[in-house]
Amino acid sequence: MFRDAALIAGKDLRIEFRSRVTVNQVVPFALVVLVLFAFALDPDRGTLRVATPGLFWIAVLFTAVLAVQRSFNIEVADAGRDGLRLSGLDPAGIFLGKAGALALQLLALEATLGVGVAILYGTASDPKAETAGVFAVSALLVSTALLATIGLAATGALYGALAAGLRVRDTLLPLLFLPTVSPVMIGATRAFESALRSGPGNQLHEGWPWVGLLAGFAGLYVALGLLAFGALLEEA
Amino acid sequence: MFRDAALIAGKDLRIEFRSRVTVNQVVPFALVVLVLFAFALDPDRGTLRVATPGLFWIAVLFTAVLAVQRSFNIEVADAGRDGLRLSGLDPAGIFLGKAGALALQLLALEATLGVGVAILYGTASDPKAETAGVFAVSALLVSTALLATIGLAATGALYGALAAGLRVRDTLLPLLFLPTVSPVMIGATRAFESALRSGPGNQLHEGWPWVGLLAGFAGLYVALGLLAFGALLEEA
Amino acid sequence: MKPMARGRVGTGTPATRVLGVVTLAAIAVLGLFALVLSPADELQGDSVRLLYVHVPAASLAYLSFAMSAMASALYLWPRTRRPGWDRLAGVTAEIGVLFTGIVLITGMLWGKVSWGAYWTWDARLTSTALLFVLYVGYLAVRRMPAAVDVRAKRSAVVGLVAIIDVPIVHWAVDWWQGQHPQSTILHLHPKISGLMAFSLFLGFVAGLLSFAWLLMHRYRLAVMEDALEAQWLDLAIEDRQREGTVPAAGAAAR
Amino acid sequence: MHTVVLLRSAVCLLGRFPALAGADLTVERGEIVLLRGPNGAGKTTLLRVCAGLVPLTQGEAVVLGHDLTTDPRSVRAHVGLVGHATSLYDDLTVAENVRFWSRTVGASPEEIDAALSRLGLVGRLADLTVGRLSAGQRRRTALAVLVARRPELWLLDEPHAGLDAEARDLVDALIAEAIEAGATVVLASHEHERAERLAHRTVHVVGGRTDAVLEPVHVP
Amino acid sequence: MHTVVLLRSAVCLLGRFPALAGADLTVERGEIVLLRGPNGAGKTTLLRVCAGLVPLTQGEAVVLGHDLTTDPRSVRAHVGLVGHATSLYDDLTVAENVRFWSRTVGASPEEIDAALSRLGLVGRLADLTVGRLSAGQRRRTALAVLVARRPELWLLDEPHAGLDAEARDLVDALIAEAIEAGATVVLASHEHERAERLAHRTVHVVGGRTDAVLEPVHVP
Ligand code: HEM
Ligand SMILES: Nc1ncnc2c1ncn2[C@@H]1O[C@H](COP(=O)(O)OP(=O)(O)OP(=O)(O)O)[C@@H](O)[C@H]1O
Ligand SMILES: Nc1ncnc2c1ncn2[C@@H]1O[C@H](COP(=O)(O)OP(=O)(O)OP(=O)(O)O)[C@@H](O)[C@H]1O
Ligand SMILES: [Mg+2]
Ligand SMILES: [Mg+2]
Repeated sequence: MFRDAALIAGKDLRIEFRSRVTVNQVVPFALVVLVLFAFALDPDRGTLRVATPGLFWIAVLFTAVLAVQRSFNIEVADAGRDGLRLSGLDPAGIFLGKAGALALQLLALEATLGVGVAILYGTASDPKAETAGVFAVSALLVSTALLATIGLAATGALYGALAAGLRVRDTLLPLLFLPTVSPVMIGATRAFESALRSGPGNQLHEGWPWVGLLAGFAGLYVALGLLAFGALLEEA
Repeated sequence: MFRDAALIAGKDLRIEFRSRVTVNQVVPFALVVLVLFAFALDPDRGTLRVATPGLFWIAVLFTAVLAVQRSFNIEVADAGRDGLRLSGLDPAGIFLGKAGALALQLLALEATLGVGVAILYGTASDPKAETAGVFAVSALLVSTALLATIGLAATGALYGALAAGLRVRDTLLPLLFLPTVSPVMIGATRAFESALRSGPGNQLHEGWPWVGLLAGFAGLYVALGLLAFGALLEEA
Repeated sequence: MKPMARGRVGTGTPATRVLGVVTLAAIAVLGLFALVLSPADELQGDSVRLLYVHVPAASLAYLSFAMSAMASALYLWPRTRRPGWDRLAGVTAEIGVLFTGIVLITGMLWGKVSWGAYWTWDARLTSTALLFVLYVGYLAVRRMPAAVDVRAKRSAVVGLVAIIDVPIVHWAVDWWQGQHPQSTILHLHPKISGLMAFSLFLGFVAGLLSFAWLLMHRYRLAVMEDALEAQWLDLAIEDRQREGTVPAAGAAAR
Repeated sequence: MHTVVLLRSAVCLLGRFPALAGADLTVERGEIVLLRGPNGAGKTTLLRVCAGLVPLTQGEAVVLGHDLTTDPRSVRAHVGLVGHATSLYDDLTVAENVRFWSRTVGASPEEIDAALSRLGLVGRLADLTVGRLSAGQRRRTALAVLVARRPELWLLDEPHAGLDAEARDLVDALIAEAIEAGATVVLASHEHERAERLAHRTVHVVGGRTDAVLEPVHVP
Repeated sequence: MHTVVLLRSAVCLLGRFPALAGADLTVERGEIVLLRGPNGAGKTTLLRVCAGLVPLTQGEAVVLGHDLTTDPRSVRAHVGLVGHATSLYDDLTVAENVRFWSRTVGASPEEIDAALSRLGLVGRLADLTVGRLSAGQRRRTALAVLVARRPELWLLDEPHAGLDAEARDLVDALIAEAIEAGATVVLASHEHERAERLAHRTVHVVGGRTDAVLEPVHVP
């Protein structure tokens, strides 16, 4: 199973490396989204400052949709998913591979985006870091990002495979994907808030329950994916 | 030219009618986007109320991307755009047709979304309407929506044709489209704000200059489309 | 696919007809109690009467989705795989969406009356909205054309995904609100008078009855659809086989 | 105008690869010219150049009296190309597709119906969305579009591929009729026996170059 | 296991259309069976059913000893299908594609290189991304995957289409070798002369049904 996963992930990353789509287009897209938000809720109301974590994650969500679309559009090139189904690869392995490659790309994306946010919205200059040890803060941030990403990737791989069979995939995917992952966004947003924003009723430790939630989400959907991916690969 | 436009638009709308993609998936997607924002900026900070117009237009923008993707994915089915290029149709006509069909779908979408916003974010119960005549307000709203939509559709058709040639279209399109139409979003947002939100320094008449901006944008991109579409249809 | 429903014209049976009558009666009684007998609430006045529809509807929505998820799981499990489970999953999901819609509408009306806004981003409201969207998506997937069992498997997976999401969303949203305490619903909890309690109880009864009634009819309908499918299939196969004798595709011309 | 296609030392870069490297081709009105050659020789590219779909990098190309380097667009409406891939809308039915693609050049409803029935796309098939067609039925639909459009220059890339025996003969008949009607046909094919029986003249394409081999022209 | 494919009164619904309407097919190990029939008869569907890609609506199907209705998945790894469309990644090179698709069944690097060179996919071509290939080169790549995978059951849907003369002969040779190596071949084709020269037995497919016509088996 893991051998298969490695095979698939390697292939996906090679294609990404070849075509540079994520690097050249998906990441810039995410930045565009951020800027758009900046316009939409115009800064002078201080909205941005307050809502930064939420905006960060919403940007990640939308970008994840693109990444998933891309990841499965390469699979339905010509003969649809016949290739994968005749490949003799373990569906669970395929799932892990696709999700893994997705997760890596999303992580790269979040890193870039994080920098972008820090610069655009100037969250970097937050006193919180000083008050409650840089380490504690970054620990919370990193574990949040990691678990959230796993959740997103797993869900994305599941729905990507489902939608890939259908001609309406480009519209169906976001419709299914976004509501499902909304808990991820809530959890990650709250965790980031309690990590980044000072103020009473917003202590660092309050972030960890949310991390727990994210872990639960990720665990459940990875498990479901391992079990159910085969069924989704079937002919549409 | 207009005969060609009618031919194309008719075809697009027929396909939409056949597959019901916009109705069944794009519109729900837009609503999902709204709900997501509600999560991202949590309500008790009053952010939502403040930012409603901006969020409405952001949602429209993202949904427009989906609509454009869909509208050109049907063109690149198998032999790419060879068909259109051999069709002998006037490129300007093709442009008008695609843009027209897009505009119609977007308008339908905005109507739905408008209702959704009014309910979800409770803009409906805004005193403004009373203070400054319902008619004046709705006039501003409608003309804003109309012009903004034309601008979006024109830009969408342009970039759609451009991206349609490339295998990376799903990721390239939003990257090009969203920044270009950000003026539309700003203009429309401001116009809506001055239409919907009371308060000093925010009079109704202040909305109209923005409408002017939108008109300019729409005009420019329609003109550009009429001139440049042929070039974009050429081999990518 | 068994041609059991062959010849039958309706989805009604004596049983369901009785059930239907009882249901209508219960609804009537509920109307009587809810609108006439039960007192108006001192806090909310007459709007409180929505409660008798609102709350039962919500509980029944939950029930339906739970059933749908269970049926999906049973279908996915190879041992227990029967077309019936797929049917049940679809039917209950539809009913669940219906009830959720009722909750939303009554809730929004109620909110308009007592909060002055159709919608606030209260925990429960939000989670309900998401529930609604999730299952609309599920139904969308069910509509996607495919071979019967393929579609069944596919939608079963989506059904499970959805149900997993429900409690998570609930927690998430509740905690979230918990962090910024601002309860809209709790303060609307008056001490319910006996008569109101009874009306609410009636509401549950009526709801449950109508649920059962809907379920039976809708399920039979699904069965009959499949049966018709079976009959139709035979004809279609004959047509297809005849293609040979009438020279196929090409020669139809000339 | 007597010479329909005139390519002189045409060079065509696809990406960075010269798919055509100095190809010459002259086709007179009313001719049936067969392009044959190994895979990757440049036949498809040559046909797409003639259709004005791919710009030349070097050399000159005149088709139907229009210079392709200056105005390819005025050529395209008069050219019909049936290639490896077909440009049909999967969500529209066969009839709707043929109608749409031939209306663009102003074909009459009668012509369209005639084309459909000629290709045997009647009854169930006519109302089937193209996405559901079998390989051969798809090719038939593409050919029906061609017939309904009645272009002056037919460019056929392996027109027989995927068609059943009877439809293959039909294609030959259609080509003959097109010639009758004053059209010109250039086709690429790997089924030599059949194709050479059909063609007046064979042009060998190898490595992006052409060397015309004159053969006894059995004029129709 | 002696009988490789066993279909009994197989009915297969595509959408709401019975593409197969009671098809029977029996193929013994080592046979070359040709499916022929008009466009839309159901040949492709039949092949896809044998590959376990399309579920049956009625009837029974046993392939390579596995019941397709219960576990299609265990069949798939052992069949090789080359259809109208090829499942190759446009962004990967020819070599990378063949390597990926055959590694999944554990082919050795030697086998892979052998397959590539056998199909003439060497030098420039091997490192060309598949998206840039010509029609025939694409088919060759798909065949190379097949050769490298060495499946027990070859399902070929119009294997000669789009290939040049030399490659056509190569296909015949490959099929013969596959039989030597103990594989079984079912192919659908419209090029009857060639295909029937190749096949041991022809099965006529019409209107979703099959009627096997035994012909003198000229064993290789
Ligand atoms: C769109 C608006 C609303 C939605 C979506 C909504 C949703 C729900 C749901 C899902 C439940 C069931 C909770 C459970 O059993 O776990 C519920 C219960 C209830 N709702 Fe609403 N509601 C809305 C508006 C309101 C309003 C405006 C009021 C009163 C002013 C209200 C009062 C109640 C009460 C009293 C209960 C039962 C007590 C309880 O279960 O906590 N709801 N609502
Ligand atoms: N972007 C590219 N980069 C490199 N080579 C390319 C590119 N695009 C096309 N080619 C090459 O150009 C040639 C295209 O030839 P063409 O498709 O006309 O062949 P053909 O004669 O039609 O072959 P077939 O008989 O297989 O259809 C092929 O050899 C292909 O490898
Ligand atoms: N969703 C659908 N609805 C109706 N008919 C369908 C659908 N899908 C496929 N068909 C029909 O089923 C048949 C599929 O046959 P198949 O593709 O196996 O034909 P084939 O024998 O391979 O033909 P060809 O020689 O053209 O490849 C076609 O007649 C097609 O019209
Ligand atoms: Mg070619
Ligand atoms: Mg076929």
